[in-house]
Amino acid sequence: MSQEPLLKARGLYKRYGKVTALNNCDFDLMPGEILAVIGDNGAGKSSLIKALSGAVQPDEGEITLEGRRVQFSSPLEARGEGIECVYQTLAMSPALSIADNMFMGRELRKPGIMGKWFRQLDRPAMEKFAREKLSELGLMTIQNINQAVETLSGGQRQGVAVARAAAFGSKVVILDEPTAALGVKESRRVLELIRDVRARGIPIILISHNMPHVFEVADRIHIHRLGSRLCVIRPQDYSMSDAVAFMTGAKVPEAAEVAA
Amino acid sequence: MSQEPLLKARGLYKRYGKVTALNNCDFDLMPGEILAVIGDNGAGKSSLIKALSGAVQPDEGEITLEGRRVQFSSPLEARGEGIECVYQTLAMSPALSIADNMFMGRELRKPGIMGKWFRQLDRPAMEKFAREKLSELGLMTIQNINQAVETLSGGQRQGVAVARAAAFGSKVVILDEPTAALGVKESRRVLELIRDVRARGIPIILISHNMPHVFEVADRIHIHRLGSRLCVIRPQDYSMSDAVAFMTGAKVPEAAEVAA
Amino acid sequence: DSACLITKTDTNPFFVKMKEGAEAKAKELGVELKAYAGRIDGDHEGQVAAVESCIADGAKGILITASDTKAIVDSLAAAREAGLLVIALDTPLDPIDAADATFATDNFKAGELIGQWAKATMGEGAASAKIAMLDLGISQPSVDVLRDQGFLQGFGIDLGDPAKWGDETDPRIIGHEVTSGNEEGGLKAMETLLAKDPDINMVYTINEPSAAGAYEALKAVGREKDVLIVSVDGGCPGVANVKDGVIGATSQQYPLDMASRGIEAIAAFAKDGTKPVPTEGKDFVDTGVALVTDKPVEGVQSIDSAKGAELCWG
Amino acid sequence: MSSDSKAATSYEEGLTGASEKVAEFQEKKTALGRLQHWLHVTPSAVPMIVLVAAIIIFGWASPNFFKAVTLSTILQQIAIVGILGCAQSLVVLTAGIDLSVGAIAVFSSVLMGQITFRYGVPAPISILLGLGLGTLMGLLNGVLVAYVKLPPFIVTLGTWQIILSANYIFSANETIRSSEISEVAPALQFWGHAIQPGGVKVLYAVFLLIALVAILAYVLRHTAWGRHVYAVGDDPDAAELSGVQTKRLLTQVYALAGLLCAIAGWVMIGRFGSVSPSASTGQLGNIQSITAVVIGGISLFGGRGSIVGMFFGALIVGVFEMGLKMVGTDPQWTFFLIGVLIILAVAVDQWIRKASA
Amino acid sequence: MSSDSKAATSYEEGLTGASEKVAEFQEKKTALGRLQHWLHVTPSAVPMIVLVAAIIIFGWASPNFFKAVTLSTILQQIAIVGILGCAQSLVVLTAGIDLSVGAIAVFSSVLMGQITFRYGVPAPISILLGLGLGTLMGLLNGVLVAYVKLPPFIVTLGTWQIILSANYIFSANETIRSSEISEVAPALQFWGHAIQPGGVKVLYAVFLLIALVAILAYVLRHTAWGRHVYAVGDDPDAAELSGVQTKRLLTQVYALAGLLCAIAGWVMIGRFGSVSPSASTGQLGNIQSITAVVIGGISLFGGRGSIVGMFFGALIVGVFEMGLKMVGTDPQWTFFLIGVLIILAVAVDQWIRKASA
Ligand SMILES: Nc1ncnc2c1ncn2[C@@H]1O[C@H](COP(=O)(O)OP(=O)(O)OP(=O)(O)O)[C@@H](O)[C@H]1O
Ligand SMILES: Nc1ncnc2c1ncn2[C@@H]1O[C@H](COP(=O)(O)OP(=O)(O)OP(=O)(O)O)[C@@H](O)[C@H]1O
Ligand SMILES: [Mg+2]
Ligand SMILES: [Mg+2]
Repeated sequence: MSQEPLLKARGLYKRYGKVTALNNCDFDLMPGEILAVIGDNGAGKSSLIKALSGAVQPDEGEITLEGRRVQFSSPLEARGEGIECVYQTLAMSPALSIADNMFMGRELRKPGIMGKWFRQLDRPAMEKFAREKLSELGLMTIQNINQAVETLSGGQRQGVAVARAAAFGSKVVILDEPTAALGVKESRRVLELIRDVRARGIPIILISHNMPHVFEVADRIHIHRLGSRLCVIRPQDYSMSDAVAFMTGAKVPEAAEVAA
Repeated sequence: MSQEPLLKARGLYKRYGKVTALNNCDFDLMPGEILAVIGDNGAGKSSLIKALSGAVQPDEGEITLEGRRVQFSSPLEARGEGIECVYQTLAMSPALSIADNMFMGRELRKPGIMGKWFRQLDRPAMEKFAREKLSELGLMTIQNINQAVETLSGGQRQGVAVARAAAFGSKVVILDEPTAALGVKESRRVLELIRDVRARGIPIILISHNMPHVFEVADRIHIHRLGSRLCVIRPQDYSMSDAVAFMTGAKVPEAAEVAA
Repeated sequence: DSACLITKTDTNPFFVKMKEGAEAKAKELGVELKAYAGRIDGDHEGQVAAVESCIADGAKGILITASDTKAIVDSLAAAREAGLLVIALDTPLDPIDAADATFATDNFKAGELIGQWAKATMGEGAASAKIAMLDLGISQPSVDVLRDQGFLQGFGIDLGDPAKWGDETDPRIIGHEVTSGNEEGGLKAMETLLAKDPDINMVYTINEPSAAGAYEALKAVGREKDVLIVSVDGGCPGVANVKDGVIGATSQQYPLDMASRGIEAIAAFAKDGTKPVPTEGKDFVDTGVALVTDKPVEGVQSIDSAKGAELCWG
Repeated sequence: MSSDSKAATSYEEGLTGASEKVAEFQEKKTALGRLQHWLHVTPSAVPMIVLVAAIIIFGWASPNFFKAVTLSTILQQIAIVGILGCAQSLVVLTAGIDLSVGAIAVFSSVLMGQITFRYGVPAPISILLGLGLGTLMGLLNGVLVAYVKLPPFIVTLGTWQIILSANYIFSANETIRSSEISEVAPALQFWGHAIQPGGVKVLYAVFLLIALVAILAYVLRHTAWGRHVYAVGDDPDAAELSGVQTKRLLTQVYALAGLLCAIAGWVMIGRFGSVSPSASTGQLGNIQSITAVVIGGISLFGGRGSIVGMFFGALIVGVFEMGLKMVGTDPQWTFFLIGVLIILAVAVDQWIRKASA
Repeated sequence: MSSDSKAATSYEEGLTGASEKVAEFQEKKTALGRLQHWLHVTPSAVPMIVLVAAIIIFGWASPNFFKAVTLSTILQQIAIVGILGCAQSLVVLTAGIDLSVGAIAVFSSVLMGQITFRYGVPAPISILLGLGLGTLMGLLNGVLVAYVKLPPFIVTLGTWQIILSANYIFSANETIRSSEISEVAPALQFWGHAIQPGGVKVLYAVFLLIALVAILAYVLRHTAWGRHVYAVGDDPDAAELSGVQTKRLLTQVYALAGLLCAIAGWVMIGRFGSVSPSASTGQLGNIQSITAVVIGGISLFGGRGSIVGMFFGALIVGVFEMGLKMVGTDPQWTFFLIGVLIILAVAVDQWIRKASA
């Protein structure tokens, strides 16, 4: 490809005591694409995207966004650059309501004096918005939008996190196993949502263990193995079996097979 | 079927404030079978198995194990009856090591005086056992068996929980979405493990959103909708599409279709 | 040469002045002074640790106001064994000969004086007085008990067990409350006792700060004029309060004097081993106590607030 | 070769026509059920019930208790603990704890007094300086907790000692007498004034406390900042990941707590008349405010509870103390019974919550 | 019709021949890296380093500090706080806190003394009774925490007051003199005896402390019960779900803490000679032991830290206090500096941990 990557990483290392989570890892995300990242459990996928989104600082290596060298010291900085991320651990405040969580850090205030001077929150507006986004995802079993997040089922929680990222991401949306806990219907909606987001011109990084889904939506697939990028393939060039064989070490890709 | 169910529930109710998680729910597990439970997110699957394993107490309804009426006031009591459960939230102590977690509550002691009088733990034995069980599951990326559980990747953690339940369950093994965070290879191992457990004559309750896997291993499928059992089907009688249609409310099963 | 001063706390102005007196004298005589204090009132362990530190540090003598007069005896015996001169200040030890010398006022006597004064001032009314007792703390340290029981003795009330307060049965006592010896505690205790019986007309207080607190509470309900407050200590703010009519009478003590005489004694001991001798007819060196009031009564010796202000500390 | 991916997900066609209704179940509508639900969603209700029960019992046991003057005395006795409790509540909601509240209050009052009397600064300016310096002490706590990432307990254990001894050192243990203050700098005693509707005195300080509780309740419930306080207390990592500026927020919370403590210090001057560095609030203010906070149902693990609950918690303690003394319990037994009642109050609270869960 | 399920998972045939090796990476082997790793896996190392640094600094600042007698004095001064710290460590590891430790210690010592002197019971039996009653007080805490499910802070805040006032009431504020005890019941003073190798007195109490620390370190590290303590502190729900009898364990922990406090009470008699109900350990023991625990690197959120760290924590405080006194610091300045040093010690600890993470 002749285009410059939107988000690029070179030579990332991340060590936790004895454990090496990232081992000279490279990464490229092209503008407007859906890039899937696949790999065994513990291969270092989450560590990679945490490094990209500022949640951890890599020991070595550099990251560039739109050609500029960036160094995020917190997820908030990454968010300021328009990188929105759904972490595997979801990052929700259990005791707060769904609406509170969706708008955390970008709350809506009442119009007029109450909002401006007394900084009062516009709860009805936030609740309405939250309900809409959840309905878009097909999460119809949530009975009460003011429920505390801790009372949601695992899947419902994941749905809320995905809805939040999709609603607010502006430059890059990163999803770490967004459908892991979701049901058939809800997973399907997430895939549709991912396509919608790309249609808005925003590239997406999707980590998933669900091969059929990955092959269905991804433009390119980054295969991660033992802490670094093994190869990048295009779903139309390889079968799912090949991809699985690569990531588990059953087959070794030829150098030429790597999609630039 | 003429057999008596091993584990049976009738008319379970569980309400959380405004939310009704179980709504007159029935349940049957036959000896030696793999029973899958499927349903939308928030349908009440986890609530059901929590009620069965003593983690929550239902508001109404009765549960019988091997024909005896039982009322578990804690998971420990259920475990005492041989019911081993992997919860969706995993139930691990994050700061403790993998081996510590696997043997929590049934630690091995050193042979001889050190074990008997000084109650010293037999760490090497526990570590060896833990490593074996993880290898059986194919979790080869765990580099250090003394790692704290909090430092494991999401999938590695899930693998540890499944390995624990499979190793110790004696009467019923309950798995709540055991493969949700697992990779292709690891999921496949879990399915094999489930078959191994059944081969030991122990029935299994498997909650999963992965239809192909459910249809591959289940003997019967309990379809859960809106807090109660909608129907029970046999995978050879229905297609996956039908099952999906039932659980999302797209189709309504005829009364006769319910497998007793 | 070095000397140690160990006080009960170093937050009470009484002990602060004691320290100042000791420091001034030590400087004059060229003695190095190290000051130690308990953490809170009644901090016995802190004092034991301080004694041990003094021994380890090779001091020549210890001046101590003991928090627990019985319990400290062992540690001080060890100090004397190690060749230190031990002088009890303000509070005699139990037994008193556990120290080489004692420079003290008699706290029971101090209480007795204000009791007698109060009784004489009230005259007829003393028989039907309603008395509020504002004490120090629920652990009842020895000064607390001595002053309280001295007051009751002077007022002519049966003490019950003189080793503790609170067991008296006389109906004139409306109640005992604890104050921690400061304004805040005095105020709260007074408010509470007033809620219990709004007709209180006589207030005993453990020290002058708590008396000031009690006065605020009385002022708040407009009764500051018709209630008699007595106290112990004789600090300058307290004497000023006697002058202003806040406190009716207070028993004045002389901590500066005790401390500087203590330092002198240690200096002398370091020089040639002489030990101080007790006051004639007593087993300790009495540094005296005087009743300060502007309304003297028959039969109780007293000085007026102007004289008190000359002698006051802090 | 993505044709096999099509096949792999073909079963999803079963989705066509899936129900789009939001799930709904009928609710129980019994009176008891509603009460339980109300108790559950109104965390401050339980301490309120305990409070009312306590008032009734003491009113029955002691004839003097039910007089307006007794009740106003209780209110004025809790004014300072209540304001410290506001500060403590904010900190505890972020899963912290502030042992230095009492020390900051006392030191601030000493600063206000000494700046006026020692350096001859006009009282209003000394008050502002005192409030500012109190805020700075809180800020120090905040910086150590948020940026140096030390546990709040140990930070404030340290600053408690530091501030309290600085207080003694700076003041040279000198008390400023009430009469001097009312002559020279009556502004220092502002909160000690009272209105007297129908002969019952109610201190300005009491109104201040009620106003502070109301304002903070609004802020915590209805502004983004308030929601962030809860989020940080709930799960700081999650809050950080989802876009709260955790460090800045924590610093603000501790600084605000410092300001509230300094206000409490100002109120102390009004209430006690004099300025004394050895006020027991310095030693006991932290335990007293934590007691109010916990009896009021705020979780020490952060993120749960309301400031109105704290207010009732402070009142419960005040009512117990006053009530026990009025029925004539001796101080040692009062201390004993308050211990018992602290445990009982929280046990009842816990029990009602469980019943309603 | 499960043939479509076959098709749906056909891609899994790619698994054949998957690698079966456990992943391994080369490790950094630099000296610094190893040191960091060692610090990281040895949580008690950091307080030890702080301790050694403190000793060196004070030894340099004060000529008398580096004498054997000074060091043995420090050890005997921390004996009681150290034993209370053992009790506190256990409780804190379960994510609890015990404010009643000092009160239990003092009341137990009073019980031992009064049972001997007031009721004429032989000393060894009174000691057993005292230990038993101390355990019961701890048990009360445990039952309230584990079964009534009240927050530990509030439970022990309550029992602290209850036990302390019971202590004053029961003892009638009477001190039992050292000379009486050594005549009638020398067993009470057992821990006050000393061996004198080379003229330096080392109290039995010091050996007891070291033995208790060693035993508890073994129990926590090498027995199932110890691992359960950590698990409960880490995540009580998870521990319960994975088969720990959480309630029983918590009760045992608090009861054992009570026993340790009662032992501390016995040691107090030996150390101070006399039995005094107003010993300030009753008031300050909790804060002192918590300080030792936290400086020793045990997390107040439970589940992390070691009892050996607590021991070093207690020593650090002892060394600071003694050192500051010996260089002639005035008491308020000593408190001030100890406040500063508490914060510094923990900051250094935190910093090293971060560097090595
Ligand atoms: N905080 C940590 N401390 C120590 N080791 C860690 C930490 N976080 C991750 N690791 C280790 O780093 C490796 C990579 O973890 P990571 O979470 O990136 O894997 P992953 O590819 O996302 O796996 P999964 O698919 O299971 O989520 C794992 O071996 C894990 O044990
Ligand atoms: N502790 C709780 N308090 C309030 N509501 C709860 C609680 N636990 C579960 N619920 C609600 O009960 C319903 C059923 O939840 P449950 O966890 O059983 O669903 P599930 O079928 O397991 O879903 P998933 O597939 O997403 O795990 C959900 O609507 C959830 O919000
Ligand atoms: Mg991951
Ligand atoms: Mg579930």
